[in-house]
Amino acid sequence: MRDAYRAAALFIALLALMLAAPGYPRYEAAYALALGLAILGAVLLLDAGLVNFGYGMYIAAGAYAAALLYKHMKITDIAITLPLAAAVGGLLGFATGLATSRIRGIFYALMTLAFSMVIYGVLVKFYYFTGGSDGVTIARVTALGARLGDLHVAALAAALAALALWFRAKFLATALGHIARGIRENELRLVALGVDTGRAVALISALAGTWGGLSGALIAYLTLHVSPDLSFWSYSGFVVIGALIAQAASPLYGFLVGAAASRALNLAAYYGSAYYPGAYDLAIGGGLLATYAAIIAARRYATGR
Amino acid sequence: MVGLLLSLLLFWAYLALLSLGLQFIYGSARVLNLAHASFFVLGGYLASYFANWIPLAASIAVAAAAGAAAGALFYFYIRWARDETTQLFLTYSLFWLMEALFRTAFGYGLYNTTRQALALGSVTVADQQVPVAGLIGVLAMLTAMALLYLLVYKTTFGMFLRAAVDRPDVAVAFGVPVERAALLGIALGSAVAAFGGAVSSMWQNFSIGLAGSLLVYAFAAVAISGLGSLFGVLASSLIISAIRSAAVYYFPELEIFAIYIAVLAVLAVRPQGLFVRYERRV
Amino acid sequence: MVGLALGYGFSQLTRPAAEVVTPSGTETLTPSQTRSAGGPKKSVVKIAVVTFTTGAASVFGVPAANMARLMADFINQRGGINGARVELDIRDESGGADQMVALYRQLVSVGGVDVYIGLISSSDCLAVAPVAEELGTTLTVFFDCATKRLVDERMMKKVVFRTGGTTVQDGVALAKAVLQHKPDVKTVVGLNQDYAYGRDEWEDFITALKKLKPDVEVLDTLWTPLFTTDYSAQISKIIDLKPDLVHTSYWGPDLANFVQQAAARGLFRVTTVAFARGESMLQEVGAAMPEGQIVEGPHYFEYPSASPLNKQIVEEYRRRYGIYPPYPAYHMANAILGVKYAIEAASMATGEDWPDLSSVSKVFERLAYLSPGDWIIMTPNHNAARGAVVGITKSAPQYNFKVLRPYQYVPPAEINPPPDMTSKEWYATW
Amino acid sequence: MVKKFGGVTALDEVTLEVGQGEYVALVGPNGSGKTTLINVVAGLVKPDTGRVHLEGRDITHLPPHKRARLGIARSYQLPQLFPDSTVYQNALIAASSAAPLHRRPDEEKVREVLESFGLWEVRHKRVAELSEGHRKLLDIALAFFQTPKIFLLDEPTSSVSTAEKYKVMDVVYENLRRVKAAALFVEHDLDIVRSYAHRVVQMENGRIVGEYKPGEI
Repeated sequence: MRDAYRAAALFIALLALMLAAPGYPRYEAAYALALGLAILGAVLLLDAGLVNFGYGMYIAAGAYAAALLYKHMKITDIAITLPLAAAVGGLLGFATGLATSRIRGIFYALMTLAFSMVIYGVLVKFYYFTGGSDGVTIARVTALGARLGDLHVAALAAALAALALWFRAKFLATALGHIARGIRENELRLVALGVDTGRAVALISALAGTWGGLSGALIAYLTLHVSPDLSFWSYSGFVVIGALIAQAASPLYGFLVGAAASRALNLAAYYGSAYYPGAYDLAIGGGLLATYAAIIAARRYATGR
Repeated sequence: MVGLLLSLLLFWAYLALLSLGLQFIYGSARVLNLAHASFFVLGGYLASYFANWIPLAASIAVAAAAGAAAGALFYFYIRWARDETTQLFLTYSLFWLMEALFRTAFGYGLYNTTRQALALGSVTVADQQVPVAGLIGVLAMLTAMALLYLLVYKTTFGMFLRAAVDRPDVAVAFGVPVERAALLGIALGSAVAAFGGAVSSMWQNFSIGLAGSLLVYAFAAVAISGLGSLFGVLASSLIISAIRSAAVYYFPELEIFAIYIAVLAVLAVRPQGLFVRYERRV
Repeated sequence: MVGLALGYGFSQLTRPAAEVVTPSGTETLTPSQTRSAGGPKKSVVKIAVVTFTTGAASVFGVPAANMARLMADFINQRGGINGARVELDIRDESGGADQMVALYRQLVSVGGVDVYIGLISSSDCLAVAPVAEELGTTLTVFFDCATKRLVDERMMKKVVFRTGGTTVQDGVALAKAVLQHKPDVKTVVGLNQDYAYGRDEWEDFITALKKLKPDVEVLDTLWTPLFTTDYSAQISKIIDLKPDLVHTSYWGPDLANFVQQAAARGLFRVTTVAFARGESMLQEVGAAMPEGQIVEGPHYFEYPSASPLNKQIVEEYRRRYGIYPPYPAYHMANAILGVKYAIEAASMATGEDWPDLSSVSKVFERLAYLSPGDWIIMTPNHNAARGAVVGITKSAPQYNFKVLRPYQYVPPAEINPPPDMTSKEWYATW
Repeated sequence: MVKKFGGVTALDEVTLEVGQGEYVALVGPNGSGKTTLINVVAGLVKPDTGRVHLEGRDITHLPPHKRARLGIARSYQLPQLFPDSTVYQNALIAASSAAPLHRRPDEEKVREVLESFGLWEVRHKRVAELSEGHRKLLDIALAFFQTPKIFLLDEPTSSVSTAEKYKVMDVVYENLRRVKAAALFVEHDLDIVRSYAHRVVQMENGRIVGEYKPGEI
C-alpha cells in the first residue's frame, strides 16, 4: 500500500505547485512532468540495458494519435484521445519490441533509431494526412464536454506523474522488473533459468511505448501543436540522456529528477540566448555533462566505491 | 541513364567520405561517435573559411590537419567513457557542444568553396556536363579508402591497431601500445572526416543543423555495412546511393523512406551488418 | 475611415497625419480629431523579435533582425511609438515548433514583452498562433511565414496578425510572369521542399498556371527534404526530362546548394527556372545564378524606385550591414511599422495615450500604411493584402550579383483573394 | 547423437541415460565432449543428429528457456551470476523467472533457498565480494527456483579450495535429495566422484569409452 500513499502524496504536492505557480512556470512544470513520463518509459528499457535511440517515435505516436483525431474527426475529449494515445504508443512499443527481441547493444540502438526515422519519414511525407513538417494544430482540448485550460492540463500532468510513480514502484517490485535487471546483467543465465527474454523485452517495450504515448498526448494538450521533430533522433537522444540521468540519480524517483534537469536546461538556454546565440546548444551539451558528472560524483560519494 | 549513374557516383563519394571516418574510428577504438558528422562539418567550415585567403588544395589540407588535432582532443575526452552508454552520453553532449562552437564561430551565412570549384571547370560526358570538382570528390574518396586500407592491413601500426581493438588485454601483454594506437586511430579517423567535409565544400554549403541530418546517413551506411569493415562501408554507401538515386528517379515520394527501410531490412536479417569485419575479408 | 498617409520620407515619420487614403478595395479607419493627453505615460515599449539568428535559415533571419535594429533606431530618433522608446529583445527561432511555443510563453510572461514579432518557419507560426490567441495578452505579429492555413483556417481572430503575404501571392504573380516571358511554355517540372511551404507554393503556382494556360503539362514533381545538401539525382533527372520550365520555392542553403550544383552541371542551358521567393538569395548566390531566370519576391530593393522612404532605408541598411536588404528585411520593416501605426492610430481614435490591446487590434484590422517596400493594406482576416515583384535575372555593372532587369510590381488586387474567400474558392472563380 | 563443430567431432554416437534421482558423473580429459554434451542437453547447442528426451518426451527442438521450465537446471564451470547485484537481488531475479510477470517474486522461497545453501548471512554482499565457494553455491542455488528434475553440474567444485569442496558438495546433494532431482555432473576430482556418483561414465574424443561403479575407479 505504501506505493499508493507515496503516489497520492506526490499528486497533492504537484497539484499545490500547479495552483500556486503563475501561468508560465506552471506551463514549464507541466511540460517537465510530460517529459518525465517519456523518461520513465526510457528508464524501463534502460533497466533491461536497452538504449532506445528512437524513443521519440512513441512520443510522436501518442501526440499524433491525439492530434489526428482532432484534425480528421474533430475529437477533442481527452477521455477518448488519452487512452487511444497510450494504446497507439503501446502497440508501437510492442511491435518494435518484437522486432528487436533478439537484438541488443549498439545494434538495438541503431535499429530503434532506424525505426524512429521511418516514423519521422511517414509524419513528414504523408502531408495531406499528417500535415507534413508543419505538424498539426489542436484548437482546444475538452474533458466530458468542458474546455480544458492550462490549469486543468497541468492538473492532468500531476495526476499522470503520480500514476507514473506508483507504476515505477510496482514495476521495480514485480517479477518483470527483476527480469529486466537480469537481462541487463546476464541474459544468457536468465534464459537458462527459464525466462523467454524475447517476450520480456517485447512486454517492457510495450510498457515503455505506452508511457511514451501518454507523454506525447500530454505534450499535445500543452503545446496545442505536434510536429514530426518529436521523432527525430536528437529529441530521442534528449529523452535517453534524461533517462540515463534518472537511472544514475535514483531507481524510483529518477524519472522526476531527469525531467526536472532537462527542463531546467531549457530555461537556462532561454535566459542565455538573449546574450549569446550558442547558448541553447551550450546549455544542452554542457548542462547534460555537468548534471551527469554531478550525479556520478554524488553516487560515488554515497557508496564510497 | 548517364545522369542517373553520375548522380549515383557523386552521392556515393560524398556518403563514403562521411562514413569512412566513423567506421575507422569504431574499427580502431570501439567508439561509436554521435558527433562524427560534426567533424565532417568542421572540415567543411574550415576549408570554406581558409579558401578565401589560400588556394583550395591548401585549405583542404589545413582542414584535414585541424580534423586530426580535433580527433586527438576527442580521444582524451572519450577516454572517460567506461562503457557504451557513457560513450553514447559523452558523444551526444559533444554533438551539442560542437553545434555551439559552430554557432559562435560560423554562426551566420553559407560556407562553401563553390566559387573555386566552378573555376576548375567541367567535362561533358554523353550530353551530361560533369563538374571537375565532383570527379575530384570521387578521387578523394578512393584515395582515402586506399590510404586507410594500406595503413590497416599493410603496416605494423595497422597490426597494432587490429590487435588492440580485438583483444586489448592480450595486446597489452604483447607490448602493443594500446592507448597510442587508439589515439592515432581516432585522430586519423577524424582527419578523414574533416578531409571529406573539406572536399564536399566544393559542391555543398555548410551551416548549423547540417551535422544532425548528416549523422543519420552515416549511421545508415555503418548499420548496413556492419561495424568496423572499411570495404563494408564503401559498399553500403554505394547501395544507399543507388537506392536514393533510384528513389528520386522512379518514386520520388519515397526518397526519405528508401534508406531507412533498407537499414531495417538489413538489421532484421543480419543485425551485425552485411559485411562484418571479423570475417577478415575486409 | 482613417487613411494614414503618414508622410513620405523618414523625416516625416512622425505622428500619423490624418489624411484620407483610399487604396483600392479596402476601407480604413478615421481617427477622432481631438486627442486628450490623459492616460498613463509609457516610457518604453518592449518588442520581442524572434527570427533565425543561427542555423541554415540565418541567411534569412539575420537580415530581418538587422532591419529590426535599424527600424528601432529610426523610430526612436523620431519620438518612438507614441512617445515610448522601442526596446528590442532579439531571440533565435531555432529549436522547432515545440521550443517556439515555450519561448513565446516565456517572452509574454516572464520576459514582460508588450509586442511579439516573429517567425519565418510556417511550422512555428502554426504552433504559436493558437497559443497566442488563447492567452490573448500580447499583440503578436508574424512577419515572414507564408503558410496560407493561417488565413484559410481563420487562425488569426483576436491578437495575431501577419504583415507578410502568403504562397498564393507568390504562385499567382509567378504564373503570370512566366506566361509573359515564356508564353509558349508547355512542359513544367516542380522541384520543391517536401514540407507544407514547398507543397503550398507548388500547388498555388501550378493551379494558377493551368487556369491561365490549361494545356500546360507537368512532367514530374520532385520533393526533397528540408536542408538537403546533394541535388545531383534531381539535377540529372531534370536534365534528362528537358522541361521548358522548372518551378522551385527553395530558400536559404537549399537554394544556394541547388543553384551552385545545377550551374556546375549545366542545367540552366537546357531549361529556365522560376524561383518563388528566390529574391532573398540573389546576393548570397552571387555569380553562380545565371541570367534569364524568372525570380519572384515579396520585395526587391530597387522597388519602389521613386519612394524616398525606400531609398533612405536601402542606403542606411547597406551602410550598416554591407548588403542590400533582401525581402525578409523588408518583411520585418512592415511588421515594426505596422505595430507603430496601429498603436498610434488606436491612441488617436480612443484618445488614450497607451490604448489597450482590443482597440489596437480593431485598428490593425483595417490599417493601411506606407512601408519602405510597398503599401501594406491590412484586411479583416488579420492578413496583409500584399503585392509582389517579379523579374528576370541579369548582370549589371555596379552589382556583384544578378539583379532583376526587367522587373514589375504586381499590385495586391491582382493576386489576392477577397478577404472572405479561401484561395481554393478564388481559383474556382477564374 | 552426433555433434560436429567445423572439422571437430565433439560428440560421436553418444547415447546416455540418467534414471530418476540417479547421480551420474562424467569424467574424461579436457576436450572429450563433456561440456558439449551438457550444452546439448541444456539446449544451448543443437546436435547434428540424435535426440534429447526428458521423461519420454522429445525435447530436441525446444529452446533453452522452455527446457529449463520443464526441469532441466544447470550450473556453470565459471559461475554465471548477475554481477552488479547483491546475493539477495540475484536470488530475486531467479525467483522472478519462476513467477508470473506481473506478480511479486516469492520472497519466502528466496529466504528458503538462500538458507539451504548457507548464503542467507551474506545476502546483502555484492556478488564481486563473495568467496569462490559462495559464488559457486549461488550459481547452483539460482537454478533451484525452477524445481529441477535433472541438474547438469559443470565442475561444481572447480577453483574451490579442497577444504570447501566437500562442504559445497554436501550442500548441493542435500538440496538435490530434497527435491528428488537426478544429476549429471562433470568432475575431475575422482574422490568427489567416488563419494557422490551412483554411476561413472568415461568419455574420450567425443565417445563414451566406459561405464563404471564409483567403487571401481
